[in-house]
Amino acid sequence: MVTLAELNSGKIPDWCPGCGDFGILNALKRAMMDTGLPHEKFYLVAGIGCSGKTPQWLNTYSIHTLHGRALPVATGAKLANTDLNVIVTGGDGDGYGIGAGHFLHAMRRNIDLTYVVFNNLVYGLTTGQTSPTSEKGFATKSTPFGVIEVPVNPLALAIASGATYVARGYAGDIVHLSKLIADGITHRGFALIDVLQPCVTFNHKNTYEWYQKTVYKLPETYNPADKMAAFQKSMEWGDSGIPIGVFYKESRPTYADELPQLSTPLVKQPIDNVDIDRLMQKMI
Amino acid sequence: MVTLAELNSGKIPDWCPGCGDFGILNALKRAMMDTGLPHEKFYLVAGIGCSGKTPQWLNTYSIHTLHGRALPVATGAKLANTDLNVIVTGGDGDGYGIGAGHFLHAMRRNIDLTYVVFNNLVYGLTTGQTSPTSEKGFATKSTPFGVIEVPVNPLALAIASGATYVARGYAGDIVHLSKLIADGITHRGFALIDVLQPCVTFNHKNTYEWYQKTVYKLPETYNPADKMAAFQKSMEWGDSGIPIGVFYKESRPTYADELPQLSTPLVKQPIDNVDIDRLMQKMI
Amino acid sequence: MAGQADLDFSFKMGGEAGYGIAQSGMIFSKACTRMGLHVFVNNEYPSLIRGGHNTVQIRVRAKPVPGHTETVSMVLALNRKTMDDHEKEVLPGGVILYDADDVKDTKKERGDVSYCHIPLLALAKEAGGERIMRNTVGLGAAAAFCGLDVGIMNQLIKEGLGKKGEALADTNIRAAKLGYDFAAKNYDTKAFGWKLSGRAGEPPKMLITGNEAMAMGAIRAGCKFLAAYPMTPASAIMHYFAANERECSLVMKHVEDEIAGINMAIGAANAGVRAMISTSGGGFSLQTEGLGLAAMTETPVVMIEVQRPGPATGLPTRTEQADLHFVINAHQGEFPRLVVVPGDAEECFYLTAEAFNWAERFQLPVIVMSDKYLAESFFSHEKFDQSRVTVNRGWIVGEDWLKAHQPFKRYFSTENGVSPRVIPGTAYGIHREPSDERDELGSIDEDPQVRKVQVERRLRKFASVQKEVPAPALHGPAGADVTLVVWGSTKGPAIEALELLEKQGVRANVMQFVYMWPFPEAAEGLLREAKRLVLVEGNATGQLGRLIRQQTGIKIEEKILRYDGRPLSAEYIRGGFTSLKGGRA
Amino acid sequence: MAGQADLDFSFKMGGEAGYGIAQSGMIFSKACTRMGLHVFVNNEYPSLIRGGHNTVQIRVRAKPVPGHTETVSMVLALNRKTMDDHEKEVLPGGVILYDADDVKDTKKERGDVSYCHIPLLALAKEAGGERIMRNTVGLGAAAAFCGLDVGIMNQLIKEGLGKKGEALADTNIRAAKLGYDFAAKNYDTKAFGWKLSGRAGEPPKMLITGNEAMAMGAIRAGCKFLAAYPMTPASAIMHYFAANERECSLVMKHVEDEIAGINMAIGAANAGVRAMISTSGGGFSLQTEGLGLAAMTETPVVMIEVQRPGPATGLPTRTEQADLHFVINAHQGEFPRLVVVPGDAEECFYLTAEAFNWAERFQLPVIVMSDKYLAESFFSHEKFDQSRVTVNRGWIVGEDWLKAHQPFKRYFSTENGVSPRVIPGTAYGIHREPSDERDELGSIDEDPQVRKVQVERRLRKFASVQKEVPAPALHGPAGADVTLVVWGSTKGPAIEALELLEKQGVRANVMQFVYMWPFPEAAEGLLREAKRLVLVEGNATGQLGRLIRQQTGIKIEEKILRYDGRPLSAEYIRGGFTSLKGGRA
Ligand SMILES: Cc1ncc(C[n+]2csc(CCOP(=O)(O)OP(=O)(O)O)c2C)c(N)n1
Ligand SMILES: Cc1ncc(C[n+]2csc(CCOP(=O)(O)OP(=O)(O)O)c2C)c(N)n1
Ligand code: SF4
Ligand code: SF4
Ligand SMILES: [Mg+2]
Ligand SMILES: [Mg+2]
Repeated sequence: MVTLAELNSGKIPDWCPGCGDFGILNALKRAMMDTGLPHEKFYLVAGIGCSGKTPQWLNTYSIHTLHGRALPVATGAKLANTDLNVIVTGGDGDGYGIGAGHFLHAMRRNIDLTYVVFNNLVYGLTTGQTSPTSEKGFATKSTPFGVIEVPVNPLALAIASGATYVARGYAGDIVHLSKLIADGITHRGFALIDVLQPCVTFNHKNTYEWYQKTVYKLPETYNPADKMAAFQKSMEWGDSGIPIGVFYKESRPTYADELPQLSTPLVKQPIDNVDIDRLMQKMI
Repeated sequence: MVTLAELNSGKIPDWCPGCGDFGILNALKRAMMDTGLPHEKFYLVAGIGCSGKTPQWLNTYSIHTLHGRALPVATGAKLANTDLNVIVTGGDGDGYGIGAGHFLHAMRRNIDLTYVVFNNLVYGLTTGQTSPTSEKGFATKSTPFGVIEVPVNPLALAIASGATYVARGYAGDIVHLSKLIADGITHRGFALIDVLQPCVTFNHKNTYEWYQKTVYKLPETYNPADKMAAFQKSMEWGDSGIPIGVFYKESRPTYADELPQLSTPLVKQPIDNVDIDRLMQKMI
Repeated sequence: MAGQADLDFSFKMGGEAGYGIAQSGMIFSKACTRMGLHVFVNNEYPSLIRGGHNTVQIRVRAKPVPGHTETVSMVLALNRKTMDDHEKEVLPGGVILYDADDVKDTKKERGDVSYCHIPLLALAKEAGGERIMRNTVGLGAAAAFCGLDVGIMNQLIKEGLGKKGEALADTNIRAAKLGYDFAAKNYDTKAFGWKLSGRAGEPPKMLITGNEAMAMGAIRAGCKFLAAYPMTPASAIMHYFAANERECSLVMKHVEDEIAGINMAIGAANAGVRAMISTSGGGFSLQTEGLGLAAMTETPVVMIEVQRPGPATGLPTRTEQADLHFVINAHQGEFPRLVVVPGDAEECFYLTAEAFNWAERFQLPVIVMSDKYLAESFFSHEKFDQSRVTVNRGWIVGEDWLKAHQPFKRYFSTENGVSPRVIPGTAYGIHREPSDERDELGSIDEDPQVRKVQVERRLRKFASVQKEVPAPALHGPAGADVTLVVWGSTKGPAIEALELLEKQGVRANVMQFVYMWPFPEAAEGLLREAKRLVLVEGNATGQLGRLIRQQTGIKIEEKILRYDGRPLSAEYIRGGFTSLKGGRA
Repeated sequence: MAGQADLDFSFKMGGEAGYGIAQSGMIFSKACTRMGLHVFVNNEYPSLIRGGHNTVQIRVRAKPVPGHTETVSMVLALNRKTMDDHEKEVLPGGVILYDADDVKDTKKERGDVSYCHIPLLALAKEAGGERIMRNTVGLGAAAAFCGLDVGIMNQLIKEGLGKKGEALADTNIRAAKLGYDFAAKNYDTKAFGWKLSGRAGEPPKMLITGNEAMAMGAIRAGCKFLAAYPMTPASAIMHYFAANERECSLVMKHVEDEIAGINMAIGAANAGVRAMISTSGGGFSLQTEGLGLAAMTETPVVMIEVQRPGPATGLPTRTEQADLHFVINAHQGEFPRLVVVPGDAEECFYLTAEAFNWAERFQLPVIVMSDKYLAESFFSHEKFDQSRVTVNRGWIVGEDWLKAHQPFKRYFSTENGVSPRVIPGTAYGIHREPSDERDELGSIDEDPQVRKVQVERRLRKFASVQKEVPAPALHGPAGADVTLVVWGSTKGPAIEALELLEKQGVRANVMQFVYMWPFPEAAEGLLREAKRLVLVEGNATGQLGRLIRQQTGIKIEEKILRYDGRPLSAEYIRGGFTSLKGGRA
């Protein structure tokens, strides 16, 4: 049962003042505490971007990987030690752009990971280029005449790819978000929590004010077991309203569940003297 | 207006006798002829795999690229010369596995390409490992205890990603398939034609016999403009029936349409003496 | 005090990111170039968006400026860290401008330096601005000391803010004036030993970074397609292309990843346009596979690789020269490629432009290397000479030739290794280009003899390139006692170091490697003629030295290396030279 | 005829893919090893699934077999192409078995060779089989000539088809018998000059490929995680791991691409298990970036790179040794890595196992290189000695140590450069591992001094590895007149070439480079002692030669290179030697 004090790395986040990342960091800490899991069993994996710095501000085991490669690293770690609680943080560019392939494949595997995407609809750390979630027409350094392509829809992709927990939160609603993350951590299987995150420096379109007006919570009556409803909801975006909450949820064995050789975590299996005589005998 | 004789490269396909690829090759030739487009304006781009060899058997301009990279190469070629009719061929591993990221992004860009995926639910050329479309439980050299993950759903991904023409054909129905491909070529924007292709050597589950029983054509009454219906249909798979036909279609400007600088194809713009004096003046 | 001809003035501004230091630096620098002076501007900043410690250092001379110096004449400290860290760099007689209300309790240990309080915040507010306008006040104060032309400065403030920013420009101009007046009134600015004065009649100069010069060179050479993904310190190349997409009629595609980048560029080049990518080491790593596709299909692509300290994410915003062997050897197998490394903005322009000719004449990938120091530093330079850039597209055949040469043999084995190429869409030129080994027609062929023919043709092509590759450039006196062997951005600091060494009685010159691969054959002779070789590189292992030994057997025992993420400078080289054993093993 | 001790029998089977040649080859080869004989089996096949021209060549001796020969004693031609292409390879007195009903109108130009028609198809049908059983008939006929133990052969046919295949096995055994009887009856098989006879009391031998030996070595070393993507010629490693997932309690993940592969392996290794990847050059290209992540975080991963001819897709199923400089230099920046290249199946086993110790003791990526010829050829070998493989996990600290050393400094700067490591999940060991440069605690830090400390620590680590790296291996007589300098799979052919050269009066030996990087310091002395150096490599430019010159200044002028996608052989080397100028520059 980790405490806030224990989670603190003692380093002050170097994000821009007012950045939505602060809200996500707080929600994440809160969620980690709420799960009641032991401190040293958390293993954080981050991509590269403003968002990718998250583990630097937390006092947990962590690895800060390459741009777009957090999910494979996390997958390897989880399969090596199923006792770890593996949480992945990264940005929209990191996860839905350069990392899109891994994203799809991790979900259909139902690897037991919690993936928190800091979705600010822009590239922050490289000083403001378009991201795969940027809205059509968005003008940036790399698209001065406006983005041409339609944005990636991470929730629809997740539902189509077999993710078993698909949620969207908002950095401006920490209480709601921390619940989404905590549930994602407890969920057995791949949990996506896409988080709407204002970037106060480079995104002057999708701001706190804008989200405050557009974001609404999925109603109590919404049934997250209904895949088609989830698709439908995932298509909603824009001034007319953006739903947050759990879009889709199902229960399916995780990847590790289907590997009998993981009944003891790999990392705990002795390797000092692996006998291969039978293997050699077969070659004769 | 290209003829069959002109399309023949004079090389005999080295696919296994009975391979579904032959049917696709025939349908492709037929479609190319049906479009009535001039011979030398076709530019074929292929990935690596049995399927990737297709351009070798055709007498058109072509480039055989790297495993998983056909779409970016095709995108570059199309943007360089919008007068070319760019057709992309590749396998399920090539396109939905290693190439999955490019697949998503090419679709949301609505690049004007025709993408024919030879989907045999297995890796052919590397002698039979699981592919991203292999069914759960499928036993292969790389998954002797059966595939654990759920398969990629290329049609659902395409619909979720903004493809503007999403179809599925069957290698065993050349007439139907060639129509799908021809329409894909004529369609302005990204056209996906996923083709069910029996691999007689490595896939003994999804065979001609099996497809003959399961495949059915989308009814006349089906409305390919209805996105939710398309999602719904894309979920159908298995013994109870697999729909083929055009799942989804919409009209949206292509990527090139939104670039005024392409009113003359780049390749035709003179470069002998590009004057940069104004650029330099700005630096002073 | 030295006269105008000997002017050597360095001004460093320091503070947190997001406080307009870069913009003020630009205004100051451009004002200097418009005055007819030469400048060199380098900046140091960490990998974050706001906060942290950022500096811009502007060096001004009446003659060309090869690089920065480790000392400065004036510091504008917008925060305490600037004062603490850079106090020691100030030359005797120099000035430190700071706001005593902000920067408190500092040691002020230098007796030979003036610490001049300027109420930056108060004056900014007085002008009607906010905290963010402190730097403008500082700019005004600085002008009072060094004699920067205030009219030009004000003009630049206006230009920077445009029509819509007129009111804001006025406020800024007011703020600058308040700073100027305060300094002039409270300090003996006349006594300041460095004075800028306009040099009328001087040709106008551009203020341009290595990145911009490369992008411009590419555009001049007719490059119509750039596929890029943001990555410091290469991003400005994509930004420059993007900004000029319509004006110059070209396409800059921000791709999903660097793998898509190289493959799109190959597609575009294969379809017949001049195409390139720009990235840093991490992105180049991802493009390693694509490089081989370009080589195998013999598609001419240009790749710009801007180095930063590695491995992995490393120090994203700092500088290093440690990717040489990586770039020369990337990808499996053996095939021709050309690697060229400019040393300053001028070379960035001309060599990038020329890269497209190499690529098309020999139908191979050309890699132009740079590094953060070269890529993001500003150089002052007259407009480039467009007539020095010509376009040579190599052996592209058209319909008539094709009709006379049927069937078209795309990979025909010629003496110099270069085969005829055709633009897809051309009648009679239809052929296939596989990434597998293939025969002359482009049909996949595994026959050992076919393989041998194609391998040997590629080797001949490499030899043809090697024959043409220019020798290393020599700077400084011939027959010197010491030869500094350098590459890339170390050129400027090394050339300047010659003067410092001269003062110590050491007659030295510089051998700058520009074309790295194929290794220039003339290099061995030049190296053997040199009396004493000293390797100077921005890495920890001496990569150029390793390459030289590999190609010539010559081992350079004496090395001056820097690998702390910071650029080499003339002083660093002098210091390094002084601590060499001096013997030649 | 030579006696049993001098037995040197090579049997080549050729035909289209999909006609069971590989299986027949295995039966023949295993029958030999069970008879107590030594074999070496290599195969040539194109990149397609059915059809094409495939051969399996089995060489049998009473003593270990270092490689294949360019000549054979017997050919089984299942199609005309086999006859046409390989007729010339048959030794005088040799035999070509073929079905005259299938293989018509061939030239049969050799007067010193017996062309023996065997009605393969007719007999296969007579046995109750189909066209696909022709090779079994041929196997029987071959046995009649060379004396292969028919009982063992039949036993192997049964084992191969298992319980469910009993009926099929009977048909096959019948087919083989018909072939045997036909040959015995119609030809003077007794006169055939090569006779295999059992060597009772010989220890049982495995028939094992380089790929399998590597996989086995990894499993013995406790590797629990392989992340791989199919790629010829490395795929068999993943297949072997996959087949043994449950029996050996490990995870083989068929990943979405090689990028995921290296990153998953890093994740697994970082979490504390021994982990690896296996791929060929194209996949390694994609893993170039990940390699640097392993280096920066100091995560021990083992990477197996199996070479094939490049660039790009190249010749997917052929052999070459042309990735050396690529592997040594892949990724931006400078950091320690270890590159080791086994030369035969035995070395594949022990060196791969040892690779994990290097990786964990020095916390760095270790790359084990192979090539198609080594990876897919079968070697006969006694069971490996398990006691020669020990597990050394290096400096992993536990709770008690951690309690006494708070805060935990993951990147503490030690003398040998190796820092303490902890398995995530351990109490008191919490820390961060960024891919950015960082301080001892794992906090991102851009300070120049911090950078310098970490760079220098990594350099010291590299030096520590270099100190331990074994010298090149020497084979053959000391002080020989000629030294063949080789690496990897060329070991066997080169060692055998010594005998051929000896016969020509040339006293030669072999210097085999095994540890390539860090370059073994002892190598220079050995090279300088040699009287005449001749480089022998499977590439077009002499990559090892280039490395040697880079590290020692020694230029090896004389080279025997092969780059047609086919492996070097003793005869090829002899031939190459004969055409050398012979002088030493
Ligand atoms: C291979 C590679 N390419 C590019 C980069 C440069 N890079 C660093 S962060 C980043 C994008 C960040 O955007 P996002 O993932 O949305 O994160 P944010 O900063 O917005 O949180 C890029 C392109 C890199 N580190 N590695
Ligand atoms: C980077 C890279 N990795 C692996 C390979 C090896 N490879 C060639 S084809 C192929 C898979 C083929 O499967 P698929 O795309 O489904 O095509 P199919 O052969 O089934 O038509 C693989 C893995 C390669 N060529 N390049
Ligand atoms: S750039 Fe944007 S995302 Fe990055 S720290 Fe600043 S506000 Fe946050
Ligand atoms: S392996 Fe399968 S896909 Fe490939 S050619 Fe044979 S049948 Fe077709
Ligand atoms: Mg972002
Ligand atoms: Mg397939």
